[in-house]
Amino acid sequence: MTEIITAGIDIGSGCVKTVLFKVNGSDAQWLAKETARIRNRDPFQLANDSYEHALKHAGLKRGDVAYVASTGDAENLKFSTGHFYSMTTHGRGAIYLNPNTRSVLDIGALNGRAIKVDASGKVLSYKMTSQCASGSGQFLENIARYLGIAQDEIGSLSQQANDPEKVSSICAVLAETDVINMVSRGITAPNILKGIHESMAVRLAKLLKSIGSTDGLVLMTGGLALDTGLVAALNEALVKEKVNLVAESHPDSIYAGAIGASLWGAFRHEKLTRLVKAA
Amino acid sequence: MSEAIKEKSMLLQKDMISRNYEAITSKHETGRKVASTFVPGNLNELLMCFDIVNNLPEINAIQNGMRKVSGNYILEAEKHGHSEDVCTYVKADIGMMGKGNIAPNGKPFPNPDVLLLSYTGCYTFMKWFELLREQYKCPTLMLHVPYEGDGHSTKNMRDYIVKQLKEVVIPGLEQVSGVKFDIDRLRQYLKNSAKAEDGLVWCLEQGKIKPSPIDAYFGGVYYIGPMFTAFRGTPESIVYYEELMKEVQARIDNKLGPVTPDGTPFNDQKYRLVVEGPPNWTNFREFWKMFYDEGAVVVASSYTKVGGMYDLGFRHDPDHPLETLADYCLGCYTNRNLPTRVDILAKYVEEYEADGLLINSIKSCNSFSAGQLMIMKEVEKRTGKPGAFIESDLVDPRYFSAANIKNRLESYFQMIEQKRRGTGKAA
Amino acid sequence: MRCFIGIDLGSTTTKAVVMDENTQLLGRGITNSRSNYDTAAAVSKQEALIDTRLTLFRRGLSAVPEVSGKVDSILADLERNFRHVQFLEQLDDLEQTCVRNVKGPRYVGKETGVNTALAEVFKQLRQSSHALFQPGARRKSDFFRDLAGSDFMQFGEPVARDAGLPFDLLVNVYDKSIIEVENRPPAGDMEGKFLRALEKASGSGDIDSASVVKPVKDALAIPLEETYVVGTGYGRVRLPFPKEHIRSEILCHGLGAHMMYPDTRTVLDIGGQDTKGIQVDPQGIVENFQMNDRCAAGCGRYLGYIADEMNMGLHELGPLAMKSNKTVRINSTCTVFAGAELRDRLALGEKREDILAGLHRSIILRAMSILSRAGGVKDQFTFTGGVAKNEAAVRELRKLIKENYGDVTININPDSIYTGALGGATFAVRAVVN
Amino acid sequence: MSSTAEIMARCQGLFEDLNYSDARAWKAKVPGRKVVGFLPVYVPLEMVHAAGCLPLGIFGGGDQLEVIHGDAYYQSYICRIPRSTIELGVTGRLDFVDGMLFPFVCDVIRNLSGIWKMMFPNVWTKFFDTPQNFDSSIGGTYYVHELQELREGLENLTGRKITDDDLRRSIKLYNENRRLIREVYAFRAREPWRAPTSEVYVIMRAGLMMEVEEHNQILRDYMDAAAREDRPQRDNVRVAIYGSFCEQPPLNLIKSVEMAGCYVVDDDYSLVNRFLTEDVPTDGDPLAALAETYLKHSVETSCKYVPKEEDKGKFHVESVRKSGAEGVIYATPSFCDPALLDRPMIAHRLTEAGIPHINFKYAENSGQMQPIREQAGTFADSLKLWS
Ligand SMILES: Nc1ncnc2c1ncn2[C@@H]1O[C@H](COP(=O)(O)OP(=O)(O)O)[C@@H](O)[C@H]1O
Ligand SMILES: Nc1ncnc2c1ncn2[C@@H]1O[C@H](COP(=O)(O)OP(=O)(O)O)[C@@H](O)[C@H]1O
Ligand code: SF4
Ligand code: SF4
Ligand code: SF4
Repeated sequence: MTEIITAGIDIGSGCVKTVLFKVNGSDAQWLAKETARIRNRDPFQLANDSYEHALKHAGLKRGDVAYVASTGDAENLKFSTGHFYSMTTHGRGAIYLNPNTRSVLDIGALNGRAIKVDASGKVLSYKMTSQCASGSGQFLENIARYLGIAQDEIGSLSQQANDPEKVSSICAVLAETDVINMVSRGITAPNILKGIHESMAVRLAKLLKSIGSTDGLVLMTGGLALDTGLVAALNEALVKEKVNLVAESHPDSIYAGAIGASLWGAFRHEKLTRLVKAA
Repeated sequence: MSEAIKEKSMLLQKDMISRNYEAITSKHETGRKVASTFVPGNLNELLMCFDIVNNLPEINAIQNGMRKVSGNYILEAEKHGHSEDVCTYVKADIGMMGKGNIAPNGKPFPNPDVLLLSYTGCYTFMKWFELLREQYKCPTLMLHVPYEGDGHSTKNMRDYIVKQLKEVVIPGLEQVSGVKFDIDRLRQYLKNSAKAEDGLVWCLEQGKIKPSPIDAYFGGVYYIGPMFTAFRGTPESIVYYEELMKEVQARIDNKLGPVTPDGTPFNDQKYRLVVEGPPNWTNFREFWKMFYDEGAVVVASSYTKVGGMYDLGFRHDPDHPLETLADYCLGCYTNRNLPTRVDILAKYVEEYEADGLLINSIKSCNSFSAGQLMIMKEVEKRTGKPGAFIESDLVDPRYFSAANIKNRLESYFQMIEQKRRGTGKAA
Repeated sequence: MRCFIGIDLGSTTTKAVVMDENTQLLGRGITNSRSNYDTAAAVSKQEALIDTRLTLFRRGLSAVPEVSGKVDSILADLERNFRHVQFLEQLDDLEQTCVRNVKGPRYVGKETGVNTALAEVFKQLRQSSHALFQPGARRKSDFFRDLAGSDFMQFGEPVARDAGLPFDLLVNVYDKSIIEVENRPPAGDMEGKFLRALEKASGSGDIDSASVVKPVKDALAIPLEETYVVGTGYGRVRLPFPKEHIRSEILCHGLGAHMMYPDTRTVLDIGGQDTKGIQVDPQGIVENFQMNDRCAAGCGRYLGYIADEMNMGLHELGPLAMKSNKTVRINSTCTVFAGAELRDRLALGEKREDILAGLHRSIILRAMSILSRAGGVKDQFTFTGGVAKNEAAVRELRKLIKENYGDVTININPDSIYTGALGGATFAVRAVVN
Repeated sequence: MSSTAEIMARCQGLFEDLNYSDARAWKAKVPGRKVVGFLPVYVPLEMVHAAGCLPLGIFGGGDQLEVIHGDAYYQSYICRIPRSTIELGVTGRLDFVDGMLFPFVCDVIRNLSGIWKMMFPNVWTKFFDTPQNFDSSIGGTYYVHELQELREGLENLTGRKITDDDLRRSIKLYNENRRLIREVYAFRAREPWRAPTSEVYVIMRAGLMMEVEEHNQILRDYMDAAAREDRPQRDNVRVAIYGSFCEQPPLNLIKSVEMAGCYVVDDDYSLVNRFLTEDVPTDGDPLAALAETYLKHSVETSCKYVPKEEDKGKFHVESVRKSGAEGVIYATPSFCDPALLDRPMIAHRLTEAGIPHINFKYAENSGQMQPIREQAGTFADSLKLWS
């Protein structure tokens, strides 16, 4: 076994995430991590800059990296060695972050994904939410802004709710109007947020069930993993569903895709080297 | 519908339904066989010939919708891989199984002994029973009823159905039940049917009177109950329709409108509507209220014809028992092609002197819904009366948006009102 | 004098129109509905009454020989100054609210820093406000939220950077406070504000105070009596009026369009979250209508998302799209996914203006379907609602109408956003006068 | 001998042409010629051919048609194909079509036949029902009569009789067509890099818009050319796509799936030319032959009843084995009841057979391919990394 350096770059719709790993067989050491919000910038340029940044931080040069693995919307990233698709990488990344993970919920700005994995990070089944943006991260973000609440406050506020208000509309746009109505009826922000969390949680629980997840740990990855209110609402929904699933988050959840890419990159690199040797 | 005020006919019907559920859920004690089958094209008289009890999954879905449990059943089915896009009757049924398959009387549903797939007017029925068959692994008898694509049935279609009845359905039912088929028994039941059918038609036609003594949609779903379900051909259904006729006659004599769930007669009828499409069940009362609060009464509807178009003259005919069953299946409302549906609705608007056609378009139901916008256009064109279009679902509460429907209904009624007053003097 | 008021409580904006008993239009007012509905109704009404005063001033001034030929500019000055006074007042309120909101765990230890930064930002805001209300200045929006907001972001970022503070802290305190401020109707005392504005305007030299002050004061003295108010629009059920004062928005739009263009037969209204196609008869009576169903794809808010995504004002989208001469085909019109679609296309190397043109076309295509569903387009055709202000949308609409329905007179009124309110006010007059 | 590029140019041109110029030209060439359109999934094309008409496949408007009027006829929760078909009609693109056949697929297409009757009263419009009873004496008898009705309808349209010999000749040509198509499919399953599905699909679609004789030649030429050309083999996985038998996905979707690392080695796209899996006998009564082949040797698809529970999905499992697919993508049009109601049952059967599968939905005008690439890509990843 030789020691190699691999990079994982995850271009999402909201941010670019970059990590560097030193991998030796099954041993992986995390060297650097970077996030950059895209905010109307060119994501590929941003990925390039982030990558440079991460290398500098780790004291490495481009030439030191054996495999640059991209994931997310990065099939066209010029300097990547190979591309893995999001659900492949989120599964692996989640296992790295918490080896007990059996299902992954990746909730980004627009799409939600549920992935069932085994202990090695192998994807057993998965499903993405549909083309309609109801219950997406973007929607929550809009509402929070409207309510004047910062993203990192959402979670704790939601958990202060005493009488969550149901959001009835399916459409994210009409739901916004619902929420505006609620404000004018004097419903408090915690109750509104919790209401949204609950409706999202029901959908997510359904998504989990549809991929056949019935027990074990669900690791939340992606941008909304840090929303403690959503995690709490999801756990309540799972209890109500009487399934033996527990949802958790991880402080580095947002990197799951990039981590997974980096680690699969190492796996692939090794396989390729073996093939070359054999040839 | 617990606190609703009930008339005698409604109590009779309620009793019939609960006795049927009793019969179904007690099949292990009584040893009777149970068939699942559908409303449109149901062969109740035939099942009776084999002493088979009739369980109708659509009716269960309706019951669950009204009891507000269908939403959960649908979610349950979706969790098991059913798409959000498909018919919610199917999902409510499958989901109910997933949740223990409890009948409205609180007892568990027994597995059916036979699935009688006599499907007419809707393609989904076929898939529905393929799905149930996968669960129950019980014998499934398919009766394919061809669609009247050219607006009429043909001899070939009729022969095809009769042949299936003779060679597939009847032998199949004999085998399941162990009872030998007796065509004279069938004739007797068909005679009962025809009598009850006369009663139903008479009641529905009273919508022509002003004020209308019936509501042919919200009330109509009760009036058709026995005829469309497990009671066609029974003596009880004759009694039911006699009672119903008496009630309607009494209202006519006193110039009263139909009784609303609040228990008051609905006399102040400002708008007369013809309605196309099934109702929403999850919010049935709220939905109805939106109409009578605004003074709108439904004088004719197509939904009350899904289980047979008796008002156009068809009656079960004891002299041609199998042929009459074939004709019955072919003639159900949704088995008629779109031009025929337009003819029927336009005729209703005219004969019942309605202010216009209202379409309640059901997300679930392609059989009804695909083409309804064309139907509306055509009926408007033919009758010169304005149409309106609302959207909801049968048993999926997620698709009932009260504000949206109310908005459209109000706009529609205000529009009719404004038009009536002629120049824009309306306020 | 007797005033008849129509209020259209839309999903994004609330509009009010004031009429006299002869259905002569006196004033219009608009505000955004992103606040409590009672407030939105009150604010728009107040705005319409302010506008009514301006109309009355005009009437008064037109009788003054000394100012003949100068009335327009005098009124414009007066209004600008009035708006500026109002703006500064709200800015003060916003600053105080912001300061009050600097609390909670996120600000611990940073209070002074944030407060200093806020003071600096507001100083700059006040300064820049002069430019905003200069004669001929183009404002991004009519609403305080948008005006103050975009400048706040613009000034805030460098200020925060210089102070070594995370910019998010400032954004957050702004987001919190703007709602509170929006939910407080601007203080009354219109007369006082007009007088101050008058002083300011005459201070600037080009107003002959003696001949102007008296007619203005006279006009201010006329009592405006709210004789009858009719409410309509999406939020109408929540309006603080009895049921008989409420009309369906469809009827109001039909009648409003008829009031503007008596020969109108087909009306298209694209609002924030719904699109309506309406047919009216020669009396303005609605004959048929269709609106979008439970999905808000392709409505006005769609453009709002796009504008946010591109960091642009709503007013700027149309002009940019007009620069395109190649249209990119966009098929998904989910409002929320609009941003993603935009990014997707940018990533594929398409030009911003071409994508924008495609997005505008897809909105109009949807509207065309609704029109088709409502029975097609008849002569004359009137386009109303907020999106009618967007020239790129209008261009596509004209093209498609011509292709599908031939030569049809197309009416687009710069004030078409008030159509519903206008219809409402007309109903109000009819309720009392007839 | 033509190259694949030349063949593709011809087929692509037909496939993209929403004005059907080729079919128009065919009709104009000989006075009195008639064109008969048909919708998915199955109609006996040999009957139309025997009548001397051009059977023209009308499979929706794809992603290039701007649908304005079509939407006026359909609610948002109904699939796309009927609305784009109406758009084609309303905009005059089908004004040269003399007859329209609406096969038994589902209630949407069924009702569309009624709309067509009302909208275009001068077009001969027929709802064509196929039996769901597969007993020769019951369903067969019924079907022979239906075929006879179809024959008479066509005779009425053209004003000339269709003899049994006419029919036999046409059946022969279509037997040849089906045989060649089976060969192309087998060729692709063997060497998918030589015959990418984005090409095969277009050839099949174009074939439904030209005379069968020309299509037969094209199929032969394509196999020759593709076998000769050197195309790089990629490290892709082999998948079968099912569920797409009616409304067709945009070509971009097929390309996206291939780009995401999948070779498509079997599919149920535009099924009509593979609906009958064996040759139709050319001796005896041709109607009986057509009927019997339909009853006994036709594919399993969501619009056909499967009489025995244990047979459900068997066809799919066998096709997967035969084509050597490693997994199944069940890709359905949104709001397609037949395909979506079948989905759980087929999924169970695939799972029982140990065949990995995923599903997603599309519309004929889907624009966003990112989620498609992601799902297909993850599927490819997972087959590559772990199987
Ligand atoms: N602390 C947080 N609490 C709640 N939501 C958050 C938080 N941080 C990020 N988000 C949300 O996460 C989303 C972005 O997540 P990400 O997984 O990066 O998505 P993508 O991969 O699509 O870019 C945004 O919608 C953002 O609003
Ligand atoms: N100046 C403008 N330029 C372009 N679009 C505008 C402008 N003003 C408003 N809009 C559009 O109009 C929409 C609001 O229209 P409006 O008729 O007020 O809707 P509602 O009645 O639902 O509030 C906004 O979502 C926006 O897209
Ligand atoms: S319902 Fe709303 S969120 Fe869904 S597609 Fe339509 S606009 Fe988008
Ligand atoms: S589609 Fe309609 S007719 Fe068919 S089963 Fe569903 S609700 Fe009944
Ligand atoms: S796509 Fe599906 S639902 Fe639509 S017409 Fe075809 S078979 Fe029917």
